Amino acid sequence: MSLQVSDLRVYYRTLAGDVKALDGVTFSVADKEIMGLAGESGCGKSTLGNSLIRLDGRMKYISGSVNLDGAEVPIWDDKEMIPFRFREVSVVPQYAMSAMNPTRKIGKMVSELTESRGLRFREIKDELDRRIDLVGLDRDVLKRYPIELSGGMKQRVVMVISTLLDPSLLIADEITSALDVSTQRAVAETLVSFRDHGFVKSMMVITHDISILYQIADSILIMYAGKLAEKAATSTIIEKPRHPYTQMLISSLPEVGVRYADKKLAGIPGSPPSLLDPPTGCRFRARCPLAFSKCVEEPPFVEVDTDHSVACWKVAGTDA
Amino acid sequence: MTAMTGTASEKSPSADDAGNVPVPAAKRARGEFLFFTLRSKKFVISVSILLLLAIVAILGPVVDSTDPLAQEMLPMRHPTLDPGNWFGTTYFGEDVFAQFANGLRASFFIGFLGGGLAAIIGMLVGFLAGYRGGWVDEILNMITNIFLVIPTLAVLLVVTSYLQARGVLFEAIFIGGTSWPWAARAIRAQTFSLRSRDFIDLAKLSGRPGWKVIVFEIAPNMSSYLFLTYILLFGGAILIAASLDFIGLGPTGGMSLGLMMFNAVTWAALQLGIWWWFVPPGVGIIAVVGALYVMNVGLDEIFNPKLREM
Amino acid sequence: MRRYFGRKLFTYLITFFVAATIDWLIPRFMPGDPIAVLVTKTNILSPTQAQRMVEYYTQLFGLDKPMPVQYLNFWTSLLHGNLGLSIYGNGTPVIDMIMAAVPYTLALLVPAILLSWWAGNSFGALAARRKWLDNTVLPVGYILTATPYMWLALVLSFLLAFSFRMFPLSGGYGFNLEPTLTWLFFTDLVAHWVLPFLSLFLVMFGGWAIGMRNMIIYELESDYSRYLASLGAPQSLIRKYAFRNAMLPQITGLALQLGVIVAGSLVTEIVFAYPGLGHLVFAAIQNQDYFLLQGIFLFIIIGVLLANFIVDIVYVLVDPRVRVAMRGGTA
Amino acid sequence: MQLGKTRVVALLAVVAIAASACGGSTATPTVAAPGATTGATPAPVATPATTPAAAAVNGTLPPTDTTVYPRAETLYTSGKQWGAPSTWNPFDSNMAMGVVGLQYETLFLYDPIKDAYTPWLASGGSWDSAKTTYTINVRQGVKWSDGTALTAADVAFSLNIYQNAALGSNLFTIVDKVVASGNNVVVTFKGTPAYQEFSSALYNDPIVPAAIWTAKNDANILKFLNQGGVGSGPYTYKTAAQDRMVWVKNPTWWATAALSLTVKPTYVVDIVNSSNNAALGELLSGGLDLDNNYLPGIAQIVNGGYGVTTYFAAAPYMLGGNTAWLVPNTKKAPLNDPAFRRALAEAIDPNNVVVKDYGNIVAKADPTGLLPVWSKYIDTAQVTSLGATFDATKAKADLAAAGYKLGSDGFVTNKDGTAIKLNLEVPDGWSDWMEAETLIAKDAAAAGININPTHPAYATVVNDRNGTATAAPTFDLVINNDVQIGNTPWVYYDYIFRQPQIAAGAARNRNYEQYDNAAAWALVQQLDKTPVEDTATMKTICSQLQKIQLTDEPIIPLWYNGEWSQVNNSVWTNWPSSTTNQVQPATWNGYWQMGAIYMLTNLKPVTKS
Repeated sequence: MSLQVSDLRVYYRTLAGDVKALDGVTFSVADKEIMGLAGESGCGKSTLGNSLIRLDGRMKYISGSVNLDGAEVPIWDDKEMIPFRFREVSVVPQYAMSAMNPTRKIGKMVSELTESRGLRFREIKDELDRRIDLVGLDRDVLKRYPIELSGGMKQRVVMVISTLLDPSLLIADEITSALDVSTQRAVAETLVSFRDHGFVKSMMVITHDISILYQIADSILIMYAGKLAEKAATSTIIEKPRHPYTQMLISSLPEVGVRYADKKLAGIPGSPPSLLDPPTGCRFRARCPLAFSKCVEEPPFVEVDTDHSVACWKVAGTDA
Repeated sequence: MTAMTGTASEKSPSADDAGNVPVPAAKRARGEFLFFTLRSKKFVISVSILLLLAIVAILGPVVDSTDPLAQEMLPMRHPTLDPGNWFGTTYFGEDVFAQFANGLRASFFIGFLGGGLAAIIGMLVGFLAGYRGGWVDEILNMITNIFLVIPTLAVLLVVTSYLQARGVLFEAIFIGGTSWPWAARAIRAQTFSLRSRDFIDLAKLSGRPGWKVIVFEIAPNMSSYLFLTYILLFGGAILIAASLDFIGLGPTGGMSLGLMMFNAVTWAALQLGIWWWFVPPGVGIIAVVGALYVMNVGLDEIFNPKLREM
Repeated sequence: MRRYFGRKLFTYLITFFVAATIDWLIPRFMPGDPIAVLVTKTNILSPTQAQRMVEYYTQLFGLDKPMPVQYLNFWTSLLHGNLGLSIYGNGTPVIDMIMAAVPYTLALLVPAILLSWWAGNSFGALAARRKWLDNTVLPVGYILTATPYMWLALVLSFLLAFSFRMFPLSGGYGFNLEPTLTWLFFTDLVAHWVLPFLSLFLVMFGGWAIGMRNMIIYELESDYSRYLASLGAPQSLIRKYAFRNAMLPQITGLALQLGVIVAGSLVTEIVFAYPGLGHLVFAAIQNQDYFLLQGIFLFIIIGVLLANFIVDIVYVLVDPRVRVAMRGGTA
Repeated sequence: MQLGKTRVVALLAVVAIAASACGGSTATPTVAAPGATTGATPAPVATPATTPAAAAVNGTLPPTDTTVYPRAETLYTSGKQWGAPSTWNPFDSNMAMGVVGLQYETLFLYDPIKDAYTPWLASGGSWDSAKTTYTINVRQGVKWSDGTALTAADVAFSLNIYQNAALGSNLFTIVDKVVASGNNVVVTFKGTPAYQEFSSALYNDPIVPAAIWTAKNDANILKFLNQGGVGSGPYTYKTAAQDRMVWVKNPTWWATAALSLTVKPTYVVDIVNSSNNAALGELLSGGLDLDNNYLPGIAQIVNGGYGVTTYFAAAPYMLGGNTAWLVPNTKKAPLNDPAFRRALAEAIDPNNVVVKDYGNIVAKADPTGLLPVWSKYIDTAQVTSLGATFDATKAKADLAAAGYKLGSDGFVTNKDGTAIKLNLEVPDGWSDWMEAETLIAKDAAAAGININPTHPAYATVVNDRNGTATAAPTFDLVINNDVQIGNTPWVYYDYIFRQPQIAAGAARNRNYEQYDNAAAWALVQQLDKTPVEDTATMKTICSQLQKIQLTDEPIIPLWYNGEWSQVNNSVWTNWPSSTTNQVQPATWNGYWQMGAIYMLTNLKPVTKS
């Protein structure tokens, strides 16, 4: 068991009040597992990704624990987190295009970064070069400035940098959304190869784009309105999803390869509830065709099958 | 104004979405904007200072209607509470408060008009240079440079020597006509970066004439930025006016804060201990310009959530 | 690279040409006859003598020649570093008068600009996102940058020089001294330099500090800062990058502000009767010596252009993006 | 390390000036101060050398050290130099402060207060019985500062030098020959001598060493700057810079032996005029001993216990230095009408200017405009009967009587009914006059005369007043005070009535109002040819001239512009004053030989215990 998240609550401080963006999620990611994390924008998936590595100024840790390789990850304490970042947990941000200091040569930046983490750049250099080769880039990109690189190149460089210290967990946040289809494929494959080379133990791929997950993810975790809806092996989620939301989500994809899931979701009547004061009980019930009286109670996220958990009374009920 | 321009010239304070906060966008925008406008200490304080001064500038001359140049009172009178003498009197027995109120009026006027004119010229040049690029850009750049290096004082000397009397209006126009270059450069840079955005290309492809693209696509997209620029020009104009007045090139006949300062110095207010003649204009200018600059940053933070202190 | 500077140089030359021509027109555009002014000022008793003076000065200043000739002479003599003759210095070469004044102005401006820029930027960077510093440095900065140069100068001179006698009131060095390479003279020189320097420094300092503070906040919120933070980079590194990048616009800001700054030094010198260019401009205006004015302004134009050019070069050196763009352009 | 950087820049800057300033310093070899100096100097933030503290420091220096002038031995003046001292040529009217008076001297002094001529470089002078030739007895034992003797030849040469056309003097339009004979110089004239003009030459024309100037006496004589030249006076050139002119005492000055006169200050430092703020500050803080600038508010300061005094302890505080006239353009309607000018004169109340503008540091002018020093030439009876005095109602009445009807706007119109709007021009920036013109306009308006106060650039005023080669003068009204105090009222009448009109243009400096009156001009010439001792005749002629002036009002006297002079008593005392020693308190050109030199010999150092 590489990553274990239990009952994690992280809220957003806004002027209107606390937005319960992440309201008690519990799941785990196994070694070597690439877990996809999908859902409409605003469902809290990015919040989840961020909170595992760095809570920004507006995020507030409420409760829950994160356990990585048996060690407690103190996500609530920015200072305590520092040793984990980069080494244990790392991220490929959605803004990869602009993630590098425009006025520093890439190599220089990496060396300054690693040195600042108490490492000797010289000792890492060769590995860095090897990985640059691996992602199919010319080694002298390190002697270049970010603006000299194309979007795809930047993307790949950032991936190399983020994984340079072989972190246990890599969070890839919307990394493909800004790219064209062919580059997407390349990037996706790179991720897999990173896992296969053991640069990263396990991975969380956050995306709108289920088709990408279909290509690379071992399992998919569907989130809705700050809570978990369903988690199962990729094939299971695609072929026989159990949660009504997931079903609508998947069925709304005419065929695999369609880009933005949430675009299609216009088809689902209604919109997600405001997370300022979310309704009690199942948060999907307002839009759920199957909703019934029980749904006013909070549905538990229960394993309905091996490695298949769902939060829905109907599903739980039928099996019970 | 010095490096204040640095702020405006380089970064576009265009609002960006504050992370994936699941609150309906429209509501968030409206709500937070208003909320922040009222919550931003910088904005509220500066605006209230400006309002207060504006009230003095507008109502002052009405309440205390004495002609600022009338030498009807006891000369060099200390400020007292009795009406008409709140700020004391000058060496000539002129009512300092009347001068201050009218001077403030003039300064606001100069800032408003001079700053406005500069902003307009700056936009015309900046938009055109940034949008058209090429040789248009080159030429406009050169003109901008020329205006940057010519000691405008020289030009002013020539012009004034032809005018029998020069009013506040003239001063405002002159300042407006000479203080636009940095704004032009800043706006040019902004336009340049906007020009390459998809929606602009779209507009272009849709065959709209250049000026329409500028007016309906580019300008709105940097409206907040333009406004901030205007604020800086507003304050700058007031300071420039003060310097001109101080070397005796200010308005003749009229009254302005700079002119008050100039007179106070010419007639040895400091050495004669008539501090109440010398202090108000200086403090007045500092208050107006300072408040404007603070407002500038306050608004910037409102337009651009990232900048807010959390 | 070469082509880039080539083009810049070219535009600068044209700018200079136009500016200089406008400058040349100043005395010619002035209403009235400078000679008449000069002769009237000396108020000579006998008309015959006045007549002689008129003739003498007319040929001395070469005003008897037709305009185009005067214009050509202007350029030819300019190339020989000759800015013509001063009217109120009756016949002293303008260049001499300027050269006597320039060191004072430079001694005020150069340190004032560099130090205020350096100090302002450092303070601004320090203050950014640091609550209490931000709440102290910032208001002070705003007040300073909103203060008219001469007002601050007057307050300083009244308090520190007139009331408390800590510094001399006016002049470039004690009126009881002659320039010598002695410690006494040197310290006296410094004593006279302090207040004018301070009034310039303080106002500019405020501006830079605020500018930097605002710029650096933009940078600290930028993506690369966030990325570094999520990779656990220490604040020191992040701030270092932010500072470096925030510096660039400040450099441009410096170039854009030179004109304003020069104007500021002029009024400051007037307040302290500091024998620099500002003082000279003042005297020239008082004496309607438009030839001297023309010379001084020409000098200022050259100075500002030069400074701008230097800033351009510096910018290329510090901002890789420009360099890259240039390589792209030249390749 | 950062701080280090800071200091370095600062120091470099200062070194830069130091170097350049040294480079700029002329004449004197820059002697490094003895070690004692270095020891005695205060910390980097030096107290200004002009404060007592620093003065003490400097006082410790041996007086031989040329680089520091001990405060107690130095006189600081300001007011004459409007720009850097640029020429020391005594024949150039732009000469530096003191060139004639401190360095070069004249044959006589003239004291306007006592109306007396004092032999100076001349030991005496006399007319022959026929009053057609004048003999100057050249004082013996006078040495030039280079040690050679001052001879009759020098005097003759110095007067003959005015034949040089480059100087454009009109001395030789009245003088025929100047010849040295023995220790005397004999001057013969063309026809009846113009006594008045000649006598002003006697105390105005400098005497220079022929040995040096013969070579210079050509068309380029004015191009000779004569820095550090050889003179006979109490001071010699020490140094000059952009902002100062420094004179040092001439130890071998002849007058010490001959007249037992000694100038007290070892150094005279004249500071180029700067902003009022700086000047007043220096004066009040004792950095400046004598200031000959117009300083606003001086009355308050004199009474404010700052140790600053003026010639008179009370109003008008200042001696009258010249008369400020309102000059009408008598070639333009309605100003070409004496009746109108008369009404104008009656409409204006100079007291307003005196009190409101100047705070009583000037005095209202006599209707004749003659300065107080010439009061004896004023026919007071005639003035009371004819003189125009302020009386708005009378002005109104006179206008009506003269046929100027009131327009609907309350202003009188021309006889042809057209509106009257007179532009009054004073140069922009002349703050006191700008105040004055507004007050004048107010008064005039009260009497129904529409005056529009304007202040264009100085050059424009000159242009409008003088006209140009192509255009006649265009002004309506200007204020002017060109003619200074002098040895004879003739200068004033020459200024008013000069004929023939000087061609419009730069050289025009007389009769700005363009008033043509042959009779008056004849009288002026007659006055010129009246011996200065013959005051009786002078009076009668003046009386006749005044009659014309008072009835025709070609030019309207307003107030006596002050001989601005304010002094600080903290270092030097016994300044000129109406009570103790009545001598001219000004450092301007021409005032030294009007007795201001006595100011320096009468000064007493304040002995600090």
